[in-house]
Amino acid sequence: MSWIDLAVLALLGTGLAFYGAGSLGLLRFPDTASRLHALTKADNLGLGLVALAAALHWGSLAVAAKIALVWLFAVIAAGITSQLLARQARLDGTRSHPDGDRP
Amino acid sequence: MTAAFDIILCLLILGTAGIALFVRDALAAIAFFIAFGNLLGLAWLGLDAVNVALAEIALGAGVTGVLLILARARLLALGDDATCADTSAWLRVGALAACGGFVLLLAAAVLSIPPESGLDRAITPLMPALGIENRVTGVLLAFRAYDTLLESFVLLGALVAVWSLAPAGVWPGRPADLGMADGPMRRVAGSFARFLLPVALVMATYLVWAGSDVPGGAFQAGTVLAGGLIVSAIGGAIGLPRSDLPGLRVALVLGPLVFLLIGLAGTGFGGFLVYPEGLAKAAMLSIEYSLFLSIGATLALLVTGPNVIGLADPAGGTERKSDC
Amino acid sequence: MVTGHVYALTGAVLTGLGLFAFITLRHPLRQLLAINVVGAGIFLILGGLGRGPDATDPFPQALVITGIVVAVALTAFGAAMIVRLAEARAATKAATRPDGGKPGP
Amino acid sequence: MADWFTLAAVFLLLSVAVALGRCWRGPGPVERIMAAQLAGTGVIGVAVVLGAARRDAAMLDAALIGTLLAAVAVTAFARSAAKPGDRPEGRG
Amino acid sequence: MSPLDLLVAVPLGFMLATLLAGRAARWLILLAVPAMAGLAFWLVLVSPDAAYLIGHWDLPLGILLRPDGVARLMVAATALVIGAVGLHALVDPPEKAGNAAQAETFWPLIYLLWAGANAGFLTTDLFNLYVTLEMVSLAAVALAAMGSLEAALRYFMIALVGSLAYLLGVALLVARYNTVDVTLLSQVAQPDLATMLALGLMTAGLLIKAALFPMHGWLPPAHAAAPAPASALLSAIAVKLGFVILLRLWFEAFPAVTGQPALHVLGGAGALAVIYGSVQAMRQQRLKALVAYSTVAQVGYLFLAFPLVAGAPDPSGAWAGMMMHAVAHMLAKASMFLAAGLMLKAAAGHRIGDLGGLAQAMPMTVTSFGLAAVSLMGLPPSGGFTGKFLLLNAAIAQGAFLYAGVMILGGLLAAVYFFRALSACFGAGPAPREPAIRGVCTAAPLVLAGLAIVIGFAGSALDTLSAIAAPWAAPGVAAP
Repeated sequence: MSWIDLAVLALLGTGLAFYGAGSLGLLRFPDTASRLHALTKADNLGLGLVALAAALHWGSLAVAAKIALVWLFAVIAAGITSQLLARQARLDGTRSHPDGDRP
Repeated sequence: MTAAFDIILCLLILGTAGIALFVRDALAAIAFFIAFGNLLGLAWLGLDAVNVALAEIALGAGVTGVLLILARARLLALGDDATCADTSAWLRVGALAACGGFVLLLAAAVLSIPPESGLDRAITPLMPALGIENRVTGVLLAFRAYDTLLESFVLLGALVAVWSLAPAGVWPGRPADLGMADGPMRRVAGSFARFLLPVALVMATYLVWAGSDVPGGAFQAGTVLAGGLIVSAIGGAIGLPRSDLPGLRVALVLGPLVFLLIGLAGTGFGGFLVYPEGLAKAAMLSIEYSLFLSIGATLALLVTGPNVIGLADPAGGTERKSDC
Repeated sequence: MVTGHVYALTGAVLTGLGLFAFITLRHPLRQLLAINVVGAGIFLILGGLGRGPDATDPFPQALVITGIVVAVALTAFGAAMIVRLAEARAATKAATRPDGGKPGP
Repeated sequence: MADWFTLAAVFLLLSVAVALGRCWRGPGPVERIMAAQLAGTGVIGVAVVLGAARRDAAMLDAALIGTLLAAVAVTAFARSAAKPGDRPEGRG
Repeated sequence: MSPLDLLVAVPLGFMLATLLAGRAARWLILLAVPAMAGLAFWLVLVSPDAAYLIGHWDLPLGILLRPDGVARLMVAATALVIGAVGLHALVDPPEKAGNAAQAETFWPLIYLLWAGANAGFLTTDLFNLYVTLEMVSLAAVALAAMGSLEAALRYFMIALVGSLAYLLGVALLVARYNTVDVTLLSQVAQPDLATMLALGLMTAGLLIKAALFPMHGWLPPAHAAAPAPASALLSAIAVKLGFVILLRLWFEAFPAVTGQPALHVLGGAGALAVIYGSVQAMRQQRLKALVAYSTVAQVGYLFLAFPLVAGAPDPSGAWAGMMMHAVAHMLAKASMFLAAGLMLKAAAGHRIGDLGGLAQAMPMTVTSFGLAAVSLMGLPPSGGFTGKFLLLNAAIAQGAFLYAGVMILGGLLAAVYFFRALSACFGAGPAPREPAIRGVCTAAPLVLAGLAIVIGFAGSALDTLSAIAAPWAAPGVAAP
């Protein structure tokens, strides 16, 4: 097992840990805002580390660029969606009845 | 290890499908349906069928999901929350028995057939003549181009069928506005759209180009384009066109028309849908590039639905022109 | 058990699950969802049984792609019909109300 | 090495399952959408890892398309979650 | 150049042209009718070895198009029906008053239906048939939705289930035999579990599409509520595609798998359909519902013929009778729906009792209705008579007196319910509204009904035509 392989394993493990933490956070945290927090962590860091591991393992620049693109897209999409969802959560919060009612 | 992956994935697929079907809240059902579609995409990756995985993730999960979300929102605005009324216990017991028996029979039939890639042997020797590497594209655009031709007309026909549902007095109007109702959210979605639309266009072009040799193709690419267009409509970056706009009609018709004309031109080389020697790849690429534009436009309009007088905002929904 | 059979059996169960949901669910949007699940199950059977030792047969793959496109087209039309029907019903209900139906400005 | 990546894929699938648990429990639409989004990211992770395990770069295209359309779906969700009472405040 | 692909490509081209032409789209039918009539005529005359593989890709990969007797008859009848309905709709707009969307989309939809039906009749590829089935269903549901959205949604859901059952069968066959071509399957089919399940699923799905009792529930509301030209197309064509695919499956691909008991299940369901549809038709108060239930009964005859064809020592008579009946029903039922639409426009209401006085006000239209009824009842001389006569002959020759009795009973019941409608037209009633109807509108049903009668005289020609490359004649002759 070479140094690169070890690095790949380390990155993979850390990435998976972030994923797991994000999922557990989403499951366990008490309120919407902190759950959103958990979500963005997992999105950006977990996927980033896993993607880095995959790129290292592949060892090809073209593929690494593509993997970087996947990560970039995911980060941008996560940023947008968390903005939208935060706004939505605030709108919901200002109403007296959070869900399921209609004017 | 691979077997563990396969089995866990299949269990997850079954679980998400069950929840998507039987959860009470319609929004949760759709969310689970999308997750189900994405997991199915993984199943296709697990089967090394990347072409199908792309189609499933893009069309089965993506476009169908957005479609259902918007349909549910419209129903909700009308006071229909799409939860299911309980049916009688007898019906459920009877259906359970019938479906259970059916599954057992089907499973027995499935197990009696050994999995094999039998037609691969027939396809591989024919590929060099086409000048492309992707065998699925070969099947779609050469060996069974006729199916694909008819299929592109099914897609167009579905849009015509959706148009035919427009109530009296709104033709040729616009579909209901997709724009975000809330101002700040609209701005966020708008800036996202201005980023996504060009990206989607580049990516779709890449998918068509790559589709000759590696997984990709017109349908997957068209879906990516449709995704970009839908986000743009939600963010207000583009307005929805009038249904009788000549440019729109040309965009919708272009792909099927080019496909049909190339097919008919084949008559000069020996028969319908015969590609001239050496030009097979060029013919297929022309079909795919025109098809992907039409598919993108068609899918985007299919998602937006028929022209409508919104009950919530009479008249405004159909005629308001969205601005940038 | 071969990989192909695992996925094909999953497809068979999905088909039955979707069928059961189609029979027992009454809302048309839910039925549309059930039909999509049945379709996905059928595609999975096609793909699973086309799985060779090291590759999946491109022929069923192409059939599945065609099938997915047709399914999306029909789902879109079905969803449009469901929404239009609900709107038409709401409009008739509103028209029978004394105030003429249209919500105020 | 490929086995490690497959193992990672299995782990990611399990974390997707956990996220879906939140999606099931709700309670509000925002939670459900968030959980669906996380499940989507998990699926993308699986696609990347699976691509690495099988050395198939085309699987990355699946991941790319997945991110793109997941974003479209979440945008549509956010639009539809807005109640009919919310009128536009300042347009254009 | 071959009529086999042009018969599909030309209507598709017209569909695109209507989408580009906007409001002028309706006039394109004036070009389409002669073009398609010419192509259909060409197909009828083309030599049987004109069958060819699209793109020259060999089976099992490619798709075989084949001009057998069934395809020739059905394509020609389709051209007649859609041509007449199209010209009718050109003069008498099919849409609900003031609905411009329906007025515009009607045209691309009928071209889609036309292309789908032709493609389905000509191909021998079961997956290709799935795509054509969906083309036809899509157009049919959209046309039905122009009348009643509710009935159309029901039709749509049940048709989707039918399609999926068919597709599941195709999936099992692909996996089992690595081919979906009927001509190849006929050589390799084994009566094992997968094949039987596939055949059962496909048959069930297609019976839904063909509306055979007890899977007919969706048909009467959808067909009765649709605008008259749409009803004509639905009853004449959409239902027949399922029937044709079943012919391909039961008599060509899987004769080794289907046994006598299974054939009698189909035949029995057909017999029940004849009786149930007739009784229901007698009980209807609305004219179009009566005509729609008559379709349920007439579809029954098509399946009642299955055991008769399979059981006959020389199937040519029963086969010709079945095909003759199918063609006569297409022409007569299209004519009847068009005539009924005209009559209801002039009548005071939609009930049969409201038809009084119409015989004086619109004699030609009532004549068309009467002629179509003659063929549907099976009175001589008419296509319906020849078809039923041949089937009756086969039934008696085989000693299948139950089927023979059902056929005779069905004819009598049809006479009862059609005479009820006709006698209402001759009865006194409130003065009908001004029948502001132009010549083409009256002519279209009259021509179709006249043809339904006339083909009764062309019995032997149609007999020869229906026998071309028939599965029982010389197996494997169609493969190039």
